[in-house]
Amino acid sequence: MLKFPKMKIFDSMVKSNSYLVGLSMFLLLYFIAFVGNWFGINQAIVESSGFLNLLASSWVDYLIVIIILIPIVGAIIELKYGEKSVKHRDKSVIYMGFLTLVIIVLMYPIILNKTLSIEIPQVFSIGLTLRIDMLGYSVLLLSAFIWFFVMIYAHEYMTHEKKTTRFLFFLGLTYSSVIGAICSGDLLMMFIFFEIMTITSYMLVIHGQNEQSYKAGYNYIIMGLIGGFLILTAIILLYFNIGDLRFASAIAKLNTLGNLKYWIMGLLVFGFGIKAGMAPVHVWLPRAHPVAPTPASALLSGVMIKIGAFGIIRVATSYYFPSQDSVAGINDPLWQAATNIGAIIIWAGIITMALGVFLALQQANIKKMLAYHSISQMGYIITGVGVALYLGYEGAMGFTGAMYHIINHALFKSLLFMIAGVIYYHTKELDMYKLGGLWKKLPFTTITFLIAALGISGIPLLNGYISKTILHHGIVEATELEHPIFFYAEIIFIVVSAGTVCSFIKMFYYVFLRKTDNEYKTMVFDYSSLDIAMWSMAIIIVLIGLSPNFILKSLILPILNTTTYDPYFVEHHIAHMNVFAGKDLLMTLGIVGLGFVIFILGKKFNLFHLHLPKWLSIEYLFFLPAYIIMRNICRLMYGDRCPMDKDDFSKLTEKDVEKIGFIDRFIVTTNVFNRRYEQSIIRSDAIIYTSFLTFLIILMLITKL
Amino acid sequence: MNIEQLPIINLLLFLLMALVIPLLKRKPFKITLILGFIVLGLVLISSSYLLWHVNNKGVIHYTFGGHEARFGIEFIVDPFSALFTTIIAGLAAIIYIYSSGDATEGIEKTEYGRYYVLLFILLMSMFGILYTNDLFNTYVFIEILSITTCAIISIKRKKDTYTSAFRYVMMNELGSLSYLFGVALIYMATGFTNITLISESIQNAFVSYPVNIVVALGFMIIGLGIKAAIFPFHIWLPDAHSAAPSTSSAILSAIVIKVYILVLVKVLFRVFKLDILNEMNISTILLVLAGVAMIMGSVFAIAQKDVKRMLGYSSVAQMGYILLGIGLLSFEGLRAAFFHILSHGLMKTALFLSVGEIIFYKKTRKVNDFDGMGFIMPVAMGVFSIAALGMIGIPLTSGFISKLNLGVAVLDQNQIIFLVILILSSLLNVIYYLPIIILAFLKNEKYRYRLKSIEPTPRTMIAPLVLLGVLIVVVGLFPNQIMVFIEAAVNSLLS
Amino acid sequence: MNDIIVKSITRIIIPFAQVYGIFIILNGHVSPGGGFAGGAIIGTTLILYTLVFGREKGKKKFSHKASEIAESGGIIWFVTIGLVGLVFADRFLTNIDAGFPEGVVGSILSGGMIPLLMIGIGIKVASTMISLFNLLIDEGV
Amino acid sequence: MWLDKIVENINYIGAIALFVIGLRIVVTHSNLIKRIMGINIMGTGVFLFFVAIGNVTGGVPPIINPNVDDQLFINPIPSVLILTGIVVVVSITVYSLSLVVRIYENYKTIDQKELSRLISEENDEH
Repeated sequence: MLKFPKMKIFDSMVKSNSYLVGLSMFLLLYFIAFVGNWFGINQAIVESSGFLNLLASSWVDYLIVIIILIPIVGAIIELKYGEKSVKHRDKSVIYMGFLTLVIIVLMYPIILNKTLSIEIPQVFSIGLTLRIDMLGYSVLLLSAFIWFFVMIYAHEYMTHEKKTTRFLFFLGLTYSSVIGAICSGDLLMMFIFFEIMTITSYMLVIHGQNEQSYKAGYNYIIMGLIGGFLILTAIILLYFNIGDLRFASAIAKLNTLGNLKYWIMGLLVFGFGIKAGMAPVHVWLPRAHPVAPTPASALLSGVMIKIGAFGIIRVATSYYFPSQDSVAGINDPLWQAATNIGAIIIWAGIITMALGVFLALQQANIKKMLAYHSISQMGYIITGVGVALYLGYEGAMGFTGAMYHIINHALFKSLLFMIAGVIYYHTKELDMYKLGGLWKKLPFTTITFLIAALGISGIPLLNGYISKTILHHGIVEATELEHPIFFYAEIIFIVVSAGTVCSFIKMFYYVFLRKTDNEYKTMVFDYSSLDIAMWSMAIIIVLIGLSPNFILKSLILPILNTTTYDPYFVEHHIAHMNVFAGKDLLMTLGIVGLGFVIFILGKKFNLFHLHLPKWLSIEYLFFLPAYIIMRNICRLMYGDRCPMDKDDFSKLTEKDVEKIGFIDRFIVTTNVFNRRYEQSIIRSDAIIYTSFLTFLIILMLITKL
Repeated sequence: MNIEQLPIINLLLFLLMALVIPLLKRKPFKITLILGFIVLGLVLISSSYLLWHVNNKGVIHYTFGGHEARFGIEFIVDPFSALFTTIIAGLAAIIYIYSSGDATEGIEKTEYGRYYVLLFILLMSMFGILYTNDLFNTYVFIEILSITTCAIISIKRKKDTYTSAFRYVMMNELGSLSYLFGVALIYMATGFTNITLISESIQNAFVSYPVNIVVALGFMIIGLGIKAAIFPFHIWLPDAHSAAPSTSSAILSAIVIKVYILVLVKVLFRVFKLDILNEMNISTILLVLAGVAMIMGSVFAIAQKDVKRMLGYSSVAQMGYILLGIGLLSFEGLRAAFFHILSHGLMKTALFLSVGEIIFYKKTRKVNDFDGMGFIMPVAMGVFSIAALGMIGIPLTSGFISKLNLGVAVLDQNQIIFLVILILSSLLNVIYYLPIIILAFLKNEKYRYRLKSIEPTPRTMIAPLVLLGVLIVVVGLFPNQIMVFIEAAVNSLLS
Repeated sequence: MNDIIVKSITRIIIPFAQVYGIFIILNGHVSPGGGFAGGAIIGTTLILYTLVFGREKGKKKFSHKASEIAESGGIIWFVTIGLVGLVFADRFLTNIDAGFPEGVVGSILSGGMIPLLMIGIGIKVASTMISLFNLLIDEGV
Repeated sequence: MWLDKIVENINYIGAIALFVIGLRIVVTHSNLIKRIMGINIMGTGVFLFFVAIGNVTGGVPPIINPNVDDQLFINPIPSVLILTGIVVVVSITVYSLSLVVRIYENYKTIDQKELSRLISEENDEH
């Protein structure tokens, strides 16, 4: 029989934090009541004259600006208090987060009736738009809840870290840019907030300020900026060809562009995909997460990578979808582009989820494992987006699945990261093979872990099950309606789900259940802000799992009504969906069984310590060919005297190639290049002049005569 | 006296200021500084008034001594020259304020007077180049500019400045002679050196003496290419710009090389006109040069250890951007190029000045020594970061608008490959600017606690830096107000 | 150059050469020549003097400061004449229209302001020649 | 026939020959003073070219002689322009020569190759 030791209240702010969380739960309750129309609360609000006046006034649009500005103001106040009082500093952050949450929850009836938008003319000579519609709102609501809980979590967690003021300041700025990216009404605005988010969240990633975090941070910011440049290229192409960057249907104009429209979409998918952790460009993610402080990794995984997926959804369903009134039906040729793009995105998603789960199984570091699971789960979401595009008019199922999974994954993944943070907070250890037996010491954490782990594994009555089932339906539809090849996608989907189950069984076993000598005797069992935040997240996960149709009804159906999907399909297959059908439950049972089998086999045959062959790593795939080509060119030019043979390169073994990374290799190459050629170019000034002059004049004379 | 006198008065003000400085040798140096500032202020006011005037009331033609343009020298103030003289005067005023804060790094006290003499002659010749409507007169001003530039480069009296100044002289003299040879060939074919008159008769000349015109064009492109540091001819630039004192590096990199490329613009669009250029397929040549410059400039910049050399190579790459816009030979291209001249002027000035402040106080030019610099000199490094982000093309800075416009212009001419090069070049910019920012603000925090004991930086050095930082952001946010003038300038070139 | 012949000849030649230089400057507008050529001749005589009698003596005759002032003064003179045109006839460097007397064609006193300009140019060129020479041989400058 | 053409254009041919000779000196010689000379010769070539354009066979200097009517003047403008050009090239020459003096004082050599070897050695030391 487990005996709870006496709980010790750790922190003086626990009380006020508990009140705040209680209030937020009350807000949640209000939200549920409003959607469910308990006691006629819905009518009472919507029909009140105050509400109608508010809707009619133009001031309501400025709510967007307010919710973007609040976190910035909070960050500035926080900076001011930073040196003086820890308590006031953290309070300012938390209260500002709470204020944002309150405003966003109360905005729900307004958004249902009216899309808020503000035009900012003149700026950037194109003009910018801010807009909140239902699609944006659902992500916004999700981010607000998670951010608020993470802020409460961060208050206590960061007491063990240095330079908390700076961390919280950049957290505030990041929050603001995330809200801005969600509220953007055109691609340029979204791009701007994306770039700000890259830079501010960079500060969160390198917070530890050691060699490892610099390396991971450098990787992160370079990848982020590359993504930014890809999006910028797409923006230039779009702006030139369409002349308007607002999120609206542009397929008619895009269709005149031939293959260029696929290039544009490819650039956008890759650009946003870098942030979303899509398969070939995910490399930053598993490096950045383990080094960042836990609140930052919870937010990175919970919110920020979702913004990448949100970007893909936003772009695909606006530019590449026909407008609601112009579409004739499923066979409309306007869907052609979306279908082609969708097929590719589905496979990108499938590869991402398979790769992610495979690599996750190999990890010992908890945070790294969770990071790879984020990649894998993003694969689910991207697959859903792909289905939503691929099926065109009938793609509502994929869309629903993707949106639902965004919400679910954000909840359980940030909870899982918080748990990893708590483990690290108490034990200063993240290697799961060194941990063990924690369930006795951290019983509440174990319970929340079980909830989150069962959620991500897709066990019925918890949230993950619903979205995975919907996504599965989507893939099945793609197989049945369009092309049988997606049958293989379905198989991979099932195997990956089993892998996820296995992975969390493994983590549960090694971290919590297993008996070890290391019992962490000195650990204090306490009750703190960390637990409050985690419990409330767990409660939301369970609530969603218990009433699967609530999210559909409150958030996703209003989105579907504004998009160009078949209303008949939406009405009959989604609005009254029953996810607890026998077939689906049976399949889940199969998946869980398969997961157990994999776990047992893996443990027996030591499959969890596989390492990918060296030649599969990114550095080898991209850099080595480039290096070999350059060296051969050099040999051709200089014969035996080739400087590359004896210069910096030869000092590096193949191991170093792996260690240094692509960018550094490039810099070394330029150094060699520079040393070899700079002085000789400078020395031959007159020769260059003469030869170019002769060459140019002869060329021009040939052209003319 | 009426408004038409303003251009010549601008020139004379600079000239007289340069002449007065040696005569004021005995007086305290402060008087010279204040006088110079008054002169710059007056010129700034008059050139911005001219800008307003030519955009609203029409172009000013000014002939010296009342002689006909055919024999005499003609000054022409149109939206093009008015715009760029204003930009030059503005940037020069900012740099002047900064340099008066006694940060003329490495110059001996006795040389201050000479430095300012050279500075004002430099400004005069640049104004002359922009105002004049005569190819030969342009040559004369170009030579004055070259000599003064060279003197400024070697003003520090150090070993290496002499060699870099010598290299500069050799290269630039080759350029000037090529340009002069081009002028001679045009004069031979048309009988004029006045640009307006040449452009009237160049079509006929192209029919009757095609070889002359073709060779002249070739010589002029190469000659001005050398002076504007287009890639294979950039040889002199990194050494020269790193040898000069920081304030003059700012002027050289941000303004002087731009003036040469503006001469190229004048030659291409005013003298030869689009018909000939299209027939000769000049566009391809310029675009290839630009593409190579954009990539190779950045590649060389990555390898530099000395921060000023790095900025010099970065200028080479940025000249490629400008040449790309010009080489498209279209309205959009020119507009983007002109905007980039402005925005690069702002950003490069900010970069050189902030680096100058760091060099002045910390006596180090190595990139690796910048760790923790953000805590020692927050303002300088802050402005450096803004400008560097602008160079990369992060939104909210003027560099972003340049890239956007260039991208649209490139697409307009269906040269999609150059969009790829543009993006690649931006990525290379990331590789060499970003580590400096990270180094300065995040590494080596042992300086962090010295934050309160910062050395007192003169306000005259801080104010221009802050102003530049603000300008970069404001221009990045509201480019439309400036675009009006730029478009007028482009129209005056293309009509 | 401690040669008595060279010194004596130089002493004799220099006045004549300088007068010749002045003659060329003043006749610039009626015969080939002018400010630049004449100034160059005068400058050469100064260089010759310095070469023959040494730098110390040369500096005594025509000091560094004097050459600096002459250089600035030459240009300022030129600009002033130009400004007269600007004030009286609305154009910089206007000649006859600004009120300069036209004179008799072919005589020294003709051509309006051109002789005046030539004088300025002559002074400037002569002093520049000698200061460039000094620049080359002085280590300190 | 072609001889006539050469004689007619002898000025231009000479000018271009000077230009090429100068360029050759600049390209092939590493002595700094020789390179300056090369630049000077190039400049002379360009000036000769310019002046040759203004030349009129049998013309006289364009100064009005009140006693004679109907004189055939040569075109004065190229000459005037070139006068300016000569001044410019002279000053550039002087300037670069003074630089050579300084370089010699500091490095004790005026050979380009030697110089760049010295400089790169110096850079390696740092």
